[in-house]
Amino acid sequence: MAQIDSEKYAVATQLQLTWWRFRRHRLAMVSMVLLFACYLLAAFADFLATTDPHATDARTSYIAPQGIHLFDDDGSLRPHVYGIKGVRDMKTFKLIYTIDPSRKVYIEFFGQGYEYDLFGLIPTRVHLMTLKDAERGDGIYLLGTDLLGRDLWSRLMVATRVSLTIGLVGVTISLFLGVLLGGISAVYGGIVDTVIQRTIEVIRSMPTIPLWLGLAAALPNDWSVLQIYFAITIIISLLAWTDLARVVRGKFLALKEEDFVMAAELAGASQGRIIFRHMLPSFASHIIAAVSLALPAMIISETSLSFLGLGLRPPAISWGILLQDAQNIQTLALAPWLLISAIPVVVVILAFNFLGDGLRDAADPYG
Amino acid sequence: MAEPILSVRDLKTQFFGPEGVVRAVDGVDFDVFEGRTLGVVGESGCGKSVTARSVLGIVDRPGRVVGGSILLRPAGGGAAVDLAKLSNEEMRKYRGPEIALVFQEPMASFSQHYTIGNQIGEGIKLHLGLDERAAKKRAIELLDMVGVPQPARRVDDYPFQLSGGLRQRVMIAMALSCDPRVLIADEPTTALDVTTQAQILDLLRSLQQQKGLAIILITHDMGVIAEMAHDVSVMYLGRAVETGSVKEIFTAPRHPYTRALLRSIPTVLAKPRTRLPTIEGSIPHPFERPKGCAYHPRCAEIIGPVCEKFEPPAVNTADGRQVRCFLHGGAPAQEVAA
Amino acid sequence: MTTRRKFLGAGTVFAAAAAPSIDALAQAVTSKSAFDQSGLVGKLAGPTQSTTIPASFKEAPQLAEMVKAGKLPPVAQRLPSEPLVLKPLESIGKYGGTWRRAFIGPSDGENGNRIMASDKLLFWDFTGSKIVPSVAKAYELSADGKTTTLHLRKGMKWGDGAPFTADDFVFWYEDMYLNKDIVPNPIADMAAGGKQGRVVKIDEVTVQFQFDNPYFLFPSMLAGDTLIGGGQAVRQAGGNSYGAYAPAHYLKQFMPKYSSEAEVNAKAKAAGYDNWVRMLHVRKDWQLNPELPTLGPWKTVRPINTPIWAMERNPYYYVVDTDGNQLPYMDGIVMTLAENIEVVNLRAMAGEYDLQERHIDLAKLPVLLENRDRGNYDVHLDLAYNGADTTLHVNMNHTADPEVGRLLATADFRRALSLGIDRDQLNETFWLGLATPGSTAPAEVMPESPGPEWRKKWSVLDVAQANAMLDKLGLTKKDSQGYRLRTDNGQRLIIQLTAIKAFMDWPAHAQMIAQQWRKIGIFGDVKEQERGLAFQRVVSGEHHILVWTNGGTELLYLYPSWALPVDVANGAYGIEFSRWYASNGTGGTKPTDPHMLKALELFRSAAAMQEEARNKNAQEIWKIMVDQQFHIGVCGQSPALMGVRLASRRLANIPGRVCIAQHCRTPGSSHPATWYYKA
Amino acid sequence: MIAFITRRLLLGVMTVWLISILSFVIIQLPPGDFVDAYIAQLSSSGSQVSAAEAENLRKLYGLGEPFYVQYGKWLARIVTGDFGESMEWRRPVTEVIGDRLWLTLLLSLSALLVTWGLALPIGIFSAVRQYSFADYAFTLVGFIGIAVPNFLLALVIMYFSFVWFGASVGGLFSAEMALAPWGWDKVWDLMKHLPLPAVILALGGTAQLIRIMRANLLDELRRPYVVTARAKGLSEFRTIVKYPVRAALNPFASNIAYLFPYLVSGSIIVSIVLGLPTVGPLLVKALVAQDMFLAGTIVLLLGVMTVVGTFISDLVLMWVDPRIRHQMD
Repeated sequence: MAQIDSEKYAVATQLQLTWWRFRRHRLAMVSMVLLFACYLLAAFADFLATTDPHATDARTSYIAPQGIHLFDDDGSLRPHVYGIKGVRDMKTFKLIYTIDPSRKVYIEFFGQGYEYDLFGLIPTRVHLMTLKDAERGDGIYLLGTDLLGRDLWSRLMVATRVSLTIGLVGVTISLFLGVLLGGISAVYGGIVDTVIQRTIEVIRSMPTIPLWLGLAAALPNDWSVLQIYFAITIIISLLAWTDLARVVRGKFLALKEEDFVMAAELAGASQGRIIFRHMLPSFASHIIAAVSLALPAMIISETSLSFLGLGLRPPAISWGILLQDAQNIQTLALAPWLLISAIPVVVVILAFNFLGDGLRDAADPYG
Repeated sequence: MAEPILSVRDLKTQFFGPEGVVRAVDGVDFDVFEGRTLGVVGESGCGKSVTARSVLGIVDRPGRVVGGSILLRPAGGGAAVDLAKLSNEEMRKYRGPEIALVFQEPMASFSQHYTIGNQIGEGIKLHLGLDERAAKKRAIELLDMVGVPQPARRVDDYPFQLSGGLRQRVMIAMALSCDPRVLIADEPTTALDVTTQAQILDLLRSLQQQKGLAIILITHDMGVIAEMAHDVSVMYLGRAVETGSVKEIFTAPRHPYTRALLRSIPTVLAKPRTRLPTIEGSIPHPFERPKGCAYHPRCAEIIGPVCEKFEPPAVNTADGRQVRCFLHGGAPAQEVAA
Repeated sequence: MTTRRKFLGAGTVFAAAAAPSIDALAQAVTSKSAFDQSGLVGKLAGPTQSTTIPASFKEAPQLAEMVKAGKLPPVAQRLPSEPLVLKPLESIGKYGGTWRRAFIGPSDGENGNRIMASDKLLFWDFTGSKIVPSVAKAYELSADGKTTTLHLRKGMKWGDGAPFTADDFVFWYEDMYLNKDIVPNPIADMAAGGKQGRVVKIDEVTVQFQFDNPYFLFPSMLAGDTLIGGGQAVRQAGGNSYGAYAPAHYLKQFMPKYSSEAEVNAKAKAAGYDNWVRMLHVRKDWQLNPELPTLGPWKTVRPINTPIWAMERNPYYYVVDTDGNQLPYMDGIVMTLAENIEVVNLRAMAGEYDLQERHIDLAKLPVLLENRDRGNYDVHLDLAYNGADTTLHVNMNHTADPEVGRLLATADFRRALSLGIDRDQLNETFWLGLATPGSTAPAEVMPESPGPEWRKKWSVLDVAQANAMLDKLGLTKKDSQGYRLRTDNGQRLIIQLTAIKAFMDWPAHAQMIAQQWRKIGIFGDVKEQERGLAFQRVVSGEHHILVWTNGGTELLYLYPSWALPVDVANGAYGIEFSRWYASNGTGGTKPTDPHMLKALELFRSAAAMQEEARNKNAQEIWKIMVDQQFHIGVCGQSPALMGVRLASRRLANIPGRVCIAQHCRTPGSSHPATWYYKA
Repeated sequence: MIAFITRRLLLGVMTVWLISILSFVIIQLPPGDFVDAYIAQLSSSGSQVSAAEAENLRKLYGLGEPFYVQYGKWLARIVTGDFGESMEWRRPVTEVIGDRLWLTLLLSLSALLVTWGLALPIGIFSAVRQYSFADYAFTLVGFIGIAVPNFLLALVIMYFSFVWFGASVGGLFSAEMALAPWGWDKVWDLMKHLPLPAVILALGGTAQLIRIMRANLLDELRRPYVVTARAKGLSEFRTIVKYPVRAALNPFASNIAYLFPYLVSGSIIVSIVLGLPTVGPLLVKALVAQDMFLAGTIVLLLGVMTVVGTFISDLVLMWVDPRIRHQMD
């Protein structure tokens, strides 16, 4: 066994090695599976949503999370929810909901709901769960509703898609910038290196909030939510590439001195070939680790931007926007369940952190 | 012969890792006498260093001394103290004034954040109760004693400012700072070049003569043993496979492992460009400790199934040596489970 | 559940709390409504003026001590011979205590201005319906309406003890108002029939405002929150220099006329200002300059541009109670900076403010009520009189997108948008059911109200009619999601709703409206923007529809900015229209809509009308505005804007309900100087 | 050494200069200018500014000029130590910032003390008792501390500490004490208000620091010099504190560079939520109001702090680590 193992090691690439080491990192593995699940969820966000995440209704304002009842009176498995009715108490001005167990509204699986484009391509109305013969005000309020009577579960699904992808797009851009500029900085050195390093230092010395504020305020008025979404991503990544550039530059410089690179140079390999064939693969795992650690930072950036009233604005739905909705006293006092939207944020950030740690350990066990 | 200062009996140190228990030291016996040097020899990973640390009670977590006794005879005579039974707190007063340690990596064994004077003086202040100034004065004397030039200036240097040889001298000065009776030198010369190595060994020898130190010299180098030690204990996988006086062991090694070790010493007399004999195979992983005699998979003189199934007991031979090998008797008393 | 009221849907509109007629405004609210159940809407009440001057005067203990020490003249010498006498609401008060309050930054000057409102020349009684003497003890309007004469109080003094006379009016008029460096452009408020008026001193205590044309509205302008009707507390703060009088003896030192330009400039440089104008702007601002002599009940001791805006009593305040005690009762005011509304509300719940109505959030009412005992305060709901706290102000001169511009300029399109709003839903969600849904027209109790039917006109949900109207406009094609398409390029028609998170969560209101508009096939694109950015775009006429309040329009002539395009600083209805109106037709773009022209013409003619005719005129204007839906009302007459009042239970003379209106300078017309601490 | 310091200083000055340009550009980016923002603010609080008045204000503040002229003038003034007047606050910029700088520093230092006071012992404990229950517990709490954005916790903690403990909410002084002269009462009042924001500000940093400390220390604990120290008979506590902990502190020293600006800018959102009179919210307000000189000065100040921080961190590193000190010679 040991014999076979060592043979495997001998021919394994750096990436494979990293992967083998990574698999031993239990928490990181769990995190990876979890994140994969989250992205899967994001891909099917609208399908999983039970009601139109934008639809408002005063009569469903601030409904606390309601459970799904699985069994009917006769004991058969027929998932349903109860009818619910709200009244405002004019002494306390609170909305008081009473559940009417006598009126059962049955859940239909793969029923027809609001229209959406699956994967942004296929128009469909099929949802995992919808209500059959629902009256106005009925709903599957898994996580309750917000002030405008919108279903938090459905909103959370859509928000997850937005926030998770904004991170990906952002990281891709900053990865590109980071590798490119970090690489150039290391390969050319001299004045180019100095200029890039100085730029990085200046960007890092700038407090991020004014940068965001200035750039976000400069966005044109008539841009659609989607355009602003991408603009914000680009803004965030324009500021986030510096860390990656530093990592890349450092690794490049270290590798330059390594024997195999020297050997390739002596053998007359072109610079491009050396970089892409020899150097990049040898620290690809570091980059992956850096990326997975950069993702939560992106997500937090988006959250903070939305929180400051910049960045994504309603009616767009993102984690930041959901969290901002919960940032007032009346929510804390009257509808604390809106804070639930913080849980996926925390979990995903944690998972990315664990994943990043695991990857980093695996990539560089002695580093 | 006089009473030994330190006698170790059936010392067992184990590491309790998440993947199982490693028996790093598995029943080691030896005695150390005043003014004499005990050489402990073996390949890397045989438990030499752990033995040294076990004696001082500073085995790293998750390791622990699980059995045996470490008897230290007090300076003024009287009943011996079993160090293995002391609490960490009680043990502390023996570390330094009674038993001191010299390490194999002088660079890593010093903190780079403090001057050598500070690091030498620390033990002095703690054990001898001297104040800052007196401690420094003593540190300078010690540096002078171990042959550091310009000790008064050097005392304020940081370890990274010294050469390797000097660092090892400083390390010895630090070990001797509280006048210990037993000095454990753990591969004191491994990291040094040959000339420096000789100087350090000379220094140790002269200090031993001056102070009547008992030295435990841990090394993988039979040459060093030959030069320094009075008695030798050969270790393999946590056990002393052969113990005896240096002369006897070098002239008439009994255990096949000892013999193999001795064969692998290069000598100036050897014919140029001949291959040195090596020991076949490598030390097994601690988890895959072979059944029976641990050495049997590599042993050139294997007797047969008895070596594979049974663990050879320690046999005291007539000349006062101790050997663990069926070649030299001993009944296969117990079947050892791997 | 006895407090239960039917939940939505049935469409019952609760009668406005202020049901009684204008003459009986002070009467209690009697309508059987949700407000009664809550017990939070009290009786409209407040201090009243008395004409009997007390025989002797008393003062606060610390002032008495200063008199004893010879640092201050006796109280009788500090007061005018005919001080203003107020009969406190409940009882004669005790001196002492500091009013703790919140402010949110240097832009929150109105917070203090409103408390100092009794430095106005004329003011309103607590009902907000009757002009009463204030700094001026009386006024006369000549029969031809061209001259308004103000009679000042003899022996009245500035806060530093200097006499306050007609000369201070002449100084303001000649040295400040006519100085182009200080006031670059004359104001419409000082003009009648397009010609500027004059300020003339008759004698020490008599001042005349003379106009070439009839200006019957002028006394109301003086009493209202207008550029001329300020007093120092509003109109000479924040970079303005309006409002009819100024402390000549103090400000002369900063003016070139009384020394030389070089000298005042040197003085300015030495004090760290670029030039004398910059220095004057700060020196004449009561919020910034503690040295500035003023007339109000308190004066600044720590300026507004620090984390604490603090005031102490003005020893020369010209008002006494019926027992002859010089007001104010409270020693001072300390406003602590809290830049976040949540913090203001939370601190209010903790009882850290003694009386706070500004920045208190209606949406937090349930929580505010819950913490009443803990914070030791009472909650009062004061209902406003303006038509709509949330109004969709339509840009009828949008040029950037001709198709959208054309539609926004079409009355039926605006009407359809209005018909597509389910106001009951919004009322329930954002006003906790406490507002009155309807058009932008003011409450029926207001003299300018065109009548109850105009509150409903085009302003009740009717999806079918709205769709029919939109179809008729040619917007018949729809995309797959049911949104109407533009007629020019077949793209989806997108109407932007520019919303700002300010006094209310207007972006959320806009979102709900946009969702409701799905039923009429209109895609409402909510643009939540930061305040400065949004107004920048509004001023340049780039917006489609701005979501904002129409507060202040309850008296149309005194505050028309959020009703008609007459104010060049407000481009909500088309900045070019505003420019056209303000320039008397010499600039800007003339509206082509005959209804708009008619409304503007009526508005312009009002100044020369007597009160009754003027009110009729206003009603006509309102009818046009509502019928044409220049602005789409959502819900109003609510406590949402400064109407949730938290008053410490330690305070006395606190009215059960106060008038919430721009011209009342809430809480100014309730005279905070008469409030006091019971213990 | 001198050469090194000079070089660093020159580089620093250049960085600051670049930052000053960048900050000026950023402030100019959004459409409109201070007067527009000012008008918007006034109109939303019920006052109106006429167009003529607005033009006059613009002239007064020199806002009509092209960007580079405004920048040039600003730079020329700054070089002479004149930071200009805040348009919104109508006071010299230095005074406006000065009001808040001390409280900002006080708050930041308290947060720092909490951070270090918690993170170091916990980090050390976690490392020394690696894989113990407490280690797992602290690590978990630490991770959650990292994952929860602290501004999210701010309002929640503030609200519930009010509801459950009746804690003082928001601000650094109670209204009664705000105006009082400095004395024991006022200090006590400040002390009552300080813990909540300090703890909230410290949360994220503490979690991060625990992780760093633990990882560093685990590395250091394996080094032979620890055994050396034990072999000398030193107590376990002294062994760990004097040697590995000292070595594990190195990365902290290099972190000082970004500490100062972080303390200001990292706390912006928390300060806004908690309504704290610190520099962070001032910056955001100034940016929103396009109060050029104020915003420019604060951004510049932060830049200078970073540069100075980097410099200090170099010095501290030299002081902490004798190896670096000797490389300089």
